[in-house]
Amino acid sequence: MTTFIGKREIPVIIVVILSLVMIIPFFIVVPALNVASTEIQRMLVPIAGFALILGGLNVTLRNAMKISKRNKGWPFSIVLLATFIFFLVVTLTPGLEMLYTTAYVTVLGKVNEAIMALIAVFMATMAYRGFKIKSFETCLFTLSCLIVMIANAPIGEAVWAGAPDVRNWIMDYPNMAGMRALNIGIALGIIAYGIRTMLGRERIALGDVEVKVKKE
Amino acid sequence: MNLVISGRVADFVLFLIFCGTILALTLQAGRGKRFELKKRLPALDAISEAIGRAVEMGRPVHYTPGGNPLHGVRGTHIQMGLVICGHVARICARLGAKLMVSVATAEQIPIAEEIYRGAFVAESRPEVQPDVRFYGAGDPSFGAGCLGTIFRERAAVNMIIGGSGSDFPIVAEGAFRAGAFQIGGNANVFMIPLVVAACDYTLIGEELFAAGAMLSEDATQLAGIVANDISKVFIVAVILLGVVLMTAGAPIVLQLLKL
Amino acid sequence: MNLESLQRIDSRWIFLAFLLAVAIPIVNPIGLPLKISDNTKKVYEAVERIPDGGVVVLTPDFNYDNKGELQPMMEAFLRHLFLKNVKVVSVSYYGAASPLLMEEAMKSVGLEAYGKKYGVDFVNLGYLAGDETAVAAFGANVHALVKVDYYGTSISQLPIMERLRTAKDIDLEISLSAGMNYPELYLRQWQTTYGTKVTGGSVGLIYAPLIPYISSGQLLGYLPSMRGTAEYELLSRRPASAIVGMDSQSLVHLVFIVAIVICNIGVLGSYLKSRRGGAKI
Amino acid sequence: MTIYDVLVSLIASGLVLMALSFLYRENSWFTFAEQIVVGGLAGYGTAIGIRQVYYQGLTPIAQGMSWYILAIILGVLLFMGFFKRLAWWVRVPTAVLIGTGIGLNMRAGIETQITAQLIDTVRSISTPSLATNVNNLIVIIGVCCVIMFFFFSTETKGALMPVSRVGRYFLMVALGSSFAYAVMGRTSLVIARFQDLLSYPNYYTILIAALLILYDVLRHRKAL
Repeated sequence: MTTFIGKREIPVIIVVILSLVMIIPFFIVVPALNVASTEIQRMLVPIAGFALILGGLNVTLRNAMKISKRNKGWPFSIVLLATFIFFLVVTLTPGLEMLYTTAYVTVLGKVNEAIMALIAVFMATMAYRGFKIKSFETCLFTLSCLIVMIANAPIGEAVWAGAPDVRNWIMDYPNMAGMRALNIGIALGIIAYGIRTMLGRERIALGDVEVKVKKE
Repeated sequence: MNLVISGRVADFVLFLIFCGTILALTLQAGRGKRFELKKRLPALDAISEAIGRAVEMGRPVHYTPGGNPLHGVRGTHIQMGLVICGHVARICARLGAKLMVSVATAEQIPIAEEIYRGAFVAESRPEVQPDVRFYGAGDPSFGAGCLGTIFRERAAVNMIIGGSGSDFPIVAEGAFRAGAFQIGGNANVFMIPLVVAACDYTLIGEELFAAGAMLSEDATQLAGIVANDISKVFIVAVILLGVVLMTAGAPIVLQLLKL
Repeated sequence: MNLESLQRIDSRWIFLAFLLAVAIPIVNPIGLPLKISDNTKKVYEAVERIPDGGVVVLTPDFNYDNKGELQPMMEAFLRHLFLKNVKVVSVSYYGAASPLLMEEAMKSVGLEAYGKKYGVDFVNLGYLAGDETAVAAFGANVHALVKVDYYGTSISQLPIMERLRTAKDIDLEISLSAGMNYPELYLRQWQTTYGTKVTGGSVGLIYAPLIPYISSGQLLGYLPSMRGTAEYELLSRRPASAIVGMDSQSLVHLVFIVAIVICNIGVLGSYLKSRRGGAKI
Repeated sequence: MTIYDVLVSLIASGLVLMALSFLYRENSWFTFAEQIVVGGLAGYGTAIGIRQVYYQGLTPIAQGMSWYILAIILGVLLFMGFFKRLAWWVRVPTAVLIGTGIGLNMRAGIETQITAQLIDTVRSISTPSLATNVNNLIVIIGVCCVIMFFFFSTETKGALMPVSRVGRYFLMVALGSSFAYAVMGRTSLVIARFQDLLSYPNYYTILIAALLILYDVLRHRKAL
């Protein structure tokens, strides 16, 4: 234990104070802390706003660098920068609401949805590669997935009338039991991690990479 | 006068028990008691192995802690992702691998750069500039950006450890197509099934939180994991006791938990 | 034939099968049968049981990422609600994009087609920042929290808002949610305090964890994703995009099932080969 | 439909197809769409960030809530990463975010993830209905075994071995069935996209895309 408060302890002290301010009013009646915890959460909004600006700066700088160095694929960076400026201006300038709606809702919204749609398609190959029966465990993994899929497909009920009942049973009992225990474990893990950080033992997330890494 | 908010008495007592166990064991470890974990997580051994292979192939390593705000509902998952990122960065620095870190939310950028720089400095390679990439706020742009990066840079290893959300399948598929070895870690119950289906090695649920302590090999951190094991035995005991009493017609434990 | 190679089909064939399974029923609807579940009936009855002239709060808590799943659901609810004599108040706690989605839904449903008027039968209050605190404040006193609607009109000029002062006045809360905490927010803030009835629907990903709330009766049924929407459209006899989508859903699930089965035939193939050859896998 | 609408619609569906073209193979069209999405969302995000700082950071200060100056200072500290000698200071705002996150996660975890779950797990196995008894028993065994599966401090052998194994079985069933539920939701997004793509005038773009892919397939076949 260090006896003095150095530069390295400042982040840890901040973490301790803030997490206690969040936790204590959740359990104990302390009106003042309650107000403080909601107020702090509201104050995080402008901080997150600054972070978003920083993000924009990061993206533009990296791509500007790419263009100036004529790195591979630099013309694409011009496209990116143009889109960036266009959306920045259109969103902020008053009086451009029509253009904003067209650009954001009609065009960008649809492309976003298309990227999200890729997820579903990729899940097909993920299922194709991931559900290989090689042991009893993978057999359970695959079979439970297949049964629930058959029951979820509208056509499945026409083929096997009992499928929804089996699915409901799986979801209500074994699935719930498994998920519940996972949740309990995760909550315990979070508590352990939180205390580790509050005691100043786990400092990597605070930017301090000075722990012993195991040797091969 | 009520001191503890009504309806949260049981929560508070349980919270104190769990925290107390962890604190007690951590103090013991601080006094020099050794704690050892017997169970190995294969995914952790796979990390340095995979990075070694990436160096042999001369291809980069891609790491992402996933996309959620640090202070949000799954903030600790991301923080854990950053912690493991620190360990991964050190291994990369030691073995001489090129590391790319993609972050999904903007407030992770500065701290990820700090961790990246710190890890390379700690392994006496201060000349390496942090390679932290950000692709705009939002799952679609993060997914698309990651996909492009992994594919164009031909990453040999892809690690998605932390709290990735719906962008996970896109990143995982991109990595598969680029022929990358995948290590996934997640504590988001909705995403764990996909992680298990897609990755070669996985850290699911509590394993994610234990992994940081295991990688550090710090006795005081390991003590927390051991303490959690004691808490688990306690929880199972509470459940079993409750069930026995309930079956005998006395729902005492249930009433206590609802306090 | 070499069964083993079935494990290594080029993923592009799977993508193609997937896309065809989606596209064919859209061009040429098949009309596969659909059984209506009790859960959907519960939601339908909850809406049917709203008293004449009652107030419904509809909360679209999703954005463009989940539009495909929840927009048809929102439209199905609106079509059903406008057939009845109820006041619909739309407000979102999720994000700035949600009111825009509401606007789009109104465009496709058409307020005039049902003889309803904006400000009298329907109002869009836009997005309220602050998550749980905002939900609690809205429940305690709507007029203290909200001053203007989405279009900047003062709510004192909107006759519909005279009917809605606190969460006690809400006859039914319909939550369309892309995140698990949203229905929980309304249960915690409105139901426990004011006894508000809560129903709605969510994306498929978060549906399973909500099942306990349905079985305990806190949620009056809850629609899972497009499947629930299709059943709801069928029940309210207003078929729209979700029913057409259900054919695609069926075929897509079939593609998944066939892909998994084919891969496992491949696994069986390599197992048989290793037994015949005496080599280890 | 006016010409303007048709044009906007064609641009949107063109970009959608470019994004989907990754399914065929990595190509420049996809990279183009990717840059548009990244640039667009980054620009939009920056605009939102400026608005957040203005309305939720500077406006409260103007209204007399002077403690919001602290939030502004913390926000500015995030930019210190650009200056090598001051880079250390980014840890301060990050610590604020991390501290809040830890506090919120710990308190949410204990209530929703532990106590509420325990309450529902403590069930009677002597109800009049045999089926309920069996099902309740399954839940109890499942929860206990999966909890013990995540046990790190001792080796899984002896009495712990069967418990841990049963826990693993339960976990596998749970994960498999959850996967199936995720499929249903995500597919709706593809369906919505295609309903859009297959309507007037967007199907013309599909035709063009199909021709491009066909050309690419034939070209590569010749090369083989």
